Amino acid sequence: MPTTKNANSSSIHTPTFIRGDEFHFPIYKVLKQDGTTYRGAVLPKLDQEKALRIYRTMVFTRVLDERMLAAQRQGRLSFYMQSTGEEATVIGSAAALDDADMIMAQYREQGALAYRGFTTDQFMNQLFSNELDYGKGRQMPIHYGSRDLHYMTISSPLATQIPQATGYAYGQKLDGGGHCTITYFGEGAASEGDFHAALNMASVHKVPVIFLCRNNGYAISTPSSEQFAADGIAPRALGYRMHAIRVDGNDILAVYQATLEARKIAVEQNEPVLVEAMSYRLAAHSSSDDPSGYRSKKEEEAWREKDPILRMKLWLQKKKWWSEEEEKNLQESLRREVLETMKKAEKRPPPPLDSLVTDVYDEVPPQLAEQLSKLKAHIRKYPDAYPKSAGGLKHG
Amino acid sequence: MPTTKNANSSSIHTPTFIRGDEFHFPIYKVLKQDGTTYRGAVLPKLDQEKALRIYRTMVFTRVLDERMLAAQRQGRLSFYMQSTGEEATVIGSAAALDDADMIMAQYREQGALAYRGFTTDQFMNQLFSNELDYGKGRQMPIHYGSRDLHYMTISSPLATQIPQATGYAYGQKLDGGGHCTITYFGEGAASEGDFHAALNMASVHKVPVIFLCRNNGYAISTPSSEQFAADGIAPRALGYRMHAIRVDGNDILAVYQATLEARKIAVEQNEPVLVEAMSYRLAAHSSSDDPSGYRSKKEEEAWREKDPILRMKLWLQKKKWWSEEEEKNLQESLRREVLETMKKAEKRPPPPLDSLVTDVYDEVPPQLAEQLSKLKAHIRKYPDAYPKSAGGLKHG
Amino acid sequence: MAKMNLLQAINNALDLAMASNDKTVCFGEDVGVFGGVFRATSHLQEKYGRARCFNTPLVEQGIIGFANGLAAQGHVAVAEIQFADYIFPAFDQIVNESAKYRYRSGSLFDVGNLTIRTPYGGGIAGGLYHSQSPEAYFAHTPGLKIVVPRNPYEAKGLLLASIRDPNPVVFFEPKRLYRASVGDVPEEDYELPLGKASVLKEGTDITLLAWGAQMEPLEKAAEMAEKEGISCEIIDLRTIVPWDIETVTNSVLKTGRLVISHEAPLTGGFAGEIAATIQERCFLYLESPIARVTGLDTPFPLALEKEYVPDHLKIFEAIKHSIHF
Amino acid sequence: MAKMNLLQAINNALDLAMASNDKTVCFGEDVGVFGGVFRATSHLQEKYGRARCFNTPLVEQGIIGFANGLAAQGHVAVAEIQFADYIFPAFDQIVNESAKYRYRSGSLFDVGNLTIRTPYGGGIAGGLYHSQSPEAYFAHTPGLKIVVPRNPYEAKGLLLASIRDPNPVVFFEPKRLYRASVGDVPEEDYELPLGKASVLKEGTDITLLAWGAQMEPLEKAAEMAEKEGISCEIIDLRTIVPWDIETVTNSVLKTGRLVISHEAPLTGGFAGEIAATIQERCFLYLESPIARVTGLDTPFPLALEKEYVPDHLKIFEAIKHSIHF
Ligand SMILES: Cc1ncc(C[n+]2csc(CCOP(=O)(O)OP(=O)(O)O)c2C)c(N)n1
Ligand SMILES: Cc1ncc(C[n+]2csc(CCOP(=O)(O)OP(=O)(O)O)c2C)c(N)n1
Ligand SMILES: [Mg+2]
Ligand SMILES: [Mg+2]
Repeated sequence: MPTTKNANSSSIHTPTFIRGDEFHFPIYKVLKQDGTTYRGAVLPKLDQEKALRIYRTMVFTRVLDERMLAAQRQGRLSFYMQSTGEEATVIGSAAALDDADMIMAQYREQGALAYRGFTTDQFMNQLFSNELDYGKGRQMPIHYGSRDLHYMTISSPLATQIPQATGYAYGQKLDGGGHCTITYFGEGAASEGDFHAALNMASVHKVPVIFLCRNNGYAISTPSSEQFAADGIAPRALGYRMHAIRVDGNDILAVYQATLEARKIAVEQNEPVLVEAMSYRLAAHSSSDDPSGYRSKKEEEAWREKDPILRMKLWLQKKKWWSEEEEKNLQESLRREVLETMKKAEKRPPPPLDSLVTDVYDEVPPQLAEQLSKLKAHIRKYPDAYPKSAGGLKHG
Repeated sequence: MPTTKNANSSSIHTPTFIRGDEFHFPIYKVLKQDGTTYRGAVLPKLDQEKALRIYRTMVFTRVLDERMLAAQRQGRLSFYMQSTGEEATVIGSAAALDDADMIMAQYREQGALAYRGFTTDQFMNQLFSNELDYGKGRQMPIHYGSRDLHYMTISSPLATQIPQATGYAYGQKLDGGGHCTITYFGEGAASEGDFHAALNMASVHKVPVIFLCRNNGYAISTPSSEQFAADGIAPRALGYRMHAIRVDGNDILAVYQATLEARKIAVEQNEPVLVEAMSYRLAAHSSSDDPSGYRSKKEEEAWREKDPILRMKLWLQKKKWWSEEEEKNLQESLRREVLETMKKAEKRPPPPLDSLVTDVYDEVPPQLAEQLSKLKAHIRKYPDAYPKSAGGLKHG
Repeated sequence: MAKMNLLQAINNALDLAMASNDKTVCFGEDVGVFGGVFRATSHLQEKYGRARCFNTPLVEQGIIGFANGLAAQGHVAVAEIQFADYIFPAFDQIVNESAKYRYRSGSLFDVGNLTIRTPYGGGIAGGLYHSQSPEAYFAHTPGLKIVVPRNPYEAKGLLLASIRDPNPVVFFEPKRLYRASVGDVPEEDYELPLGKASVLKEGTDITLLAWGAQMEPLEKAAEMAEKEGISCEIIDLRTIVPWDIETVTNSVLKTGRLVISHEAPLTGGFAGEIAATIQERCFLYLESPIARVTGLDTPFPLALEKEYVPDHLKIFEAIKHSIHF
Repeated sequence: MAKMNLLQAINNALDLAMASNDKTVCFGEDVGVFGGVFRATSHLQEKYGRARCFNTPLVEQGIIGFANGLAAQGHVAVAEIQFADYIFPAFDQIVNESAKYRYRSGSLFDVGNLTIRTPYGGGIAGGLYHSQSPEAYFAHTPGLKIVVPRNPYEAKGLLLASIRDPNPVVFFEPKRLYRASVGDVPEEDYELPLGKASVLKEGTDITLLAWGAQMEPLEKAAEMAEKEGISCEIIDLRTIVPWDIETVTNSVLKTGRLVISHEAPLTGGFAGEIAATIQERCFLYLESPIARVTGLDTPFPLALEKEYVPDHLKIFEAIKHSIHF
């Protein structure tokens, strides 16, 4: 019977509308801003080595973001997106996974990639679209990807990765290797039809996927109050009968622990989980954006006081795992590394002309090969007009 | 602050996943199958005249469905879709509206149109794609529409009408005339991305729209257990902070009363409402379908015993508003009317050749006029090959 | 050899694809127990289990999103869209995702294992939402291959090739022919090449070009023309993207005349692309303008479908017009 | 008269549309307080209130679904899609719904009051997802009008006409010119006709045809050609559907040569439709094959955008090739 699930629904005889106003999704917190933990909080088992791997990645991401925004302002880079304020959400969740689990991110998750070991060189090569960019200079800066690190290349159209994550995880389940997929997306992207498709299909087909929503309060200029009327994203899980948890996204310990348990559910029970991480996009949406037109400095300040990196640092220091000295050294060495690597990367030539036509198909079809050879002849005729590629042609 | 809505969310310090298993959406019922009402049930105020208007429409729809399916089986009609079993859902809800409220239906809601006074002639002209069909013979049978009756012409692509209903209702709100829109859809169509878009936008923009989901257990062959994992559609409303009610869709009094109150919320508070009507598609999906391949006779039988028309009849008889004599007369006169009207309609000629190119734009653009005149010349050359239109051309 | 109709040939191809590679997965609306509304996936769930052949929820964008992910993961995803008219909710997943997956990642990732099957075209009294021929919407998208078979033999060989081709393929099935077209089909596994047109009949006076269900009226028109002494060369394009420019060019260089036919509306239809390319490559050899015999620039009608459709008579007239230009 | 850039001209048109008809409503992602990511809707919410100019949730299919309903209800819906690259999730609502609303209902209902505005094209280092020119995807859809302006004056007059035209219009705005193109624009209300191409310059040797941002390289190439003594007739198509066959035909009957240029990939681009039509109508007058200068059959690149794009040099070469055929 198709409707047996409702069999144990109780009957009522007075028409009663339910809106769930009284229902508020609780928020899981472990770490206070001063670096102490809540009394009775369930603490993750996190050894010093792992804790420091997480922390160093958070600091790296922050430094990278600062430097690259500056580089963009200097005109060295066309575009950049910072993840400032959301480092704990992204890196804490990535750290709770197996390094071979698949990550399908939106675009503000450089921290997850850095955590897995993407090198500064690799970041820079993508950002500067040079010949070493894995993406062959085809996508805008910040569209990273790594097959070795199980990090799907970023795609600009929002939310498309969410149903893909469901399908990817379905494949993992068929393979039976005990791996899962995590997909990240903003609370804005969660308005797309693809979100609904993905969560519904995942719950029907019981796939090991973690849907991690970064609820950072804004989609470009649109505040979440104009994005949805409900209490955030987590309550939507009830409509799919999906496990869900809301977590303080600036709390590295809570994010880590929640994701660890979400992963357990996903992998051991083959059930999808929705994690909503409450945070704030401290920087502008991107280097093209200026938030002063749509939100107050005061609001930003209030959130700056909840800095997730500082919070973790205070915790590490309380545990005597980290000193100001080490902090200073780390910051300095990261800055130096980023700057030096950037200089190298921006000097590298762009990808070769042939990269215009490769990878459209597995092989270049005849029409396209013909188009390329015409283009080459044209560039040979007007080499000065195509400085990026004319040189390569002469020698190539 | 964008996230203040969560301010009164409580903090927890143990990671707790919520799936809502314990939560079951209650179902509102008034009328039992024997025609008596539940003790203490809130009864709608329904006078005899209105009750009989509803009942007669239910019987009309049933008769129409039976006759037209038979006509399809005889090859007189290319296609048909019955609403058997869901008459109370559709007609009970339509009866609770103002006749000038907008209806944007899926396709199994002929009852709502009949309730508003669409004539048997009008039904037949559409079904037989003749020159009097308002749709000018362009859509398959059952794609009715009526501007006078505020019933949007049916469109085959599923769920597209749901966000349109949100937009339509937004326009009604701007106009301030106190009207609302109801949109009907199946539990299958509710899986489409457009569903999510529609409900979210309606709750954000506070729009007077009623989303009425006919949960009839199947989308063609797909049982609802393979459509969603949750307890039906109603719980999704919690994710949008939208008023919702689940109602016994075979219970005319409950459907009527629930929709009446839903309309009040929509029109007086400018808030959307989701109504989930639990019922069963007693017939095949359409005249092209054979359910024996995917469900049991036993399951069907169990639902046949919950016939909504019989249930209402017993109630009417208990109230002495209806007799077996009247029933017999009604049935006979309706059958006769349907058959006679059908005979008339099938004899009428198809729409004229010009209707091929009109209404694509407000005026026929030059290219298209040219295409038509070439076509006319061609048909004049081969009149026997185009019997439907060649005659009209000679005289036209 | 066995006699099969087009539906059986497709079912047989899917069966072989699933048997020969246990990474192959078939899914879509109603494809499970029921075997699809046209029964193209009959018995596959029974044979290969629910994990490899299943119903999806009713959401085309989800079906293709899911399929993209599954293909990227390494499985062979064969997704069904119930009618081509309902492929548009998945347009973004196909055009922005499937088609660009490999290119944007520099080949780190791809969805070459994806095949989308969908019935298209008129002839079943389907009106504007069960009759569309949307191949041209996809033809403007580098990264996709687009295939349309004309009969059971071709359907089986082209579908097996599509499923195994390392690029995403949209495979349009002429639903009017599902049961109407019957022919000899080898029972064993075979593939027909993608990107190669097929010359069904050689001729010297005029080239006739179409694909899928439109081959039937094309051949009928050719018969009429032959009776009037016009020698027709008939080509089935088979693959819309990438299309076989060479075969068509060589034919027109020989005949000097070209008629192309498709059911879709004229404006923006794929015949336009072909005409544009061929007028360039065969400019000095063309003896009359390239003619297009297509649907009108309107949605697909119901009552007047016969009038709307580019039938053999309209093609025949175009042939004569071209010859007597 | 005022000096305006293209963005200001559009903002001004929207302002006038809202002032002259209080049924006009503008909405889309970030169009409210912020005035849109390009600022095309600046100050409209301030002036006309949140009910008439507002942010929507981030869901293109919802934006157009909502817009269809609002237009059917009788309001004038002006919806913004933030980038044309992101219009595809709304493809079904546009192609199956907006375009067919009037036809399928026998004109009982229509969404003629709908206008969809969206920035398109390259030139901003946007890579494959902030550069697409998808006009041809829509051009295959009877029921839609498609308009592309080339400068501020045209943008204002064509947008006002589009908003008031009783048919659904997709209005593509050349985002590369948003700030780069500046010109004199009357402050008062005016409309330019849809469906009419505009001959920017008369000439006798060859016809050059394009639309939107592509007019700039076209004019530059014409200048180069004129220096070599080639007299060019330059046409801005302005409306892609329905397109002005008559003006283009008359021009080519005169010049005997045609070069068409667009940024979108070659295969399935709208130049193909134009070439196919013109080779038919001007067959005996053509002195060389109709040439298409377009993007490559690949997604839009980033690092090698300059190489990819059909610039003035490529057009100039095509002109010379056509002349010396
Ligand atoms: C389909 C689609 N529509 C619109 C955009 C333009 N866009 C890029 S980012 C963005 C806002 C996303 O907000 P959210 O999902 O909350 O993520 P956040 O930026 O806050 O991390 C928009 C509208 C896009 N990239 N894709
Ligand atoms: C977008 C789209 N996809 C698929 C179909 C084919 N189709 C027609 S009805 C139907 C099932 C609908 O089920 P449901 O919404 O539950 O309504 P019911 O038939 O049960 O009333 C399907 C898949 C369609 N019409 N539109
Ligand atoms: Mg956000
Ligand atoms: Mg149903």
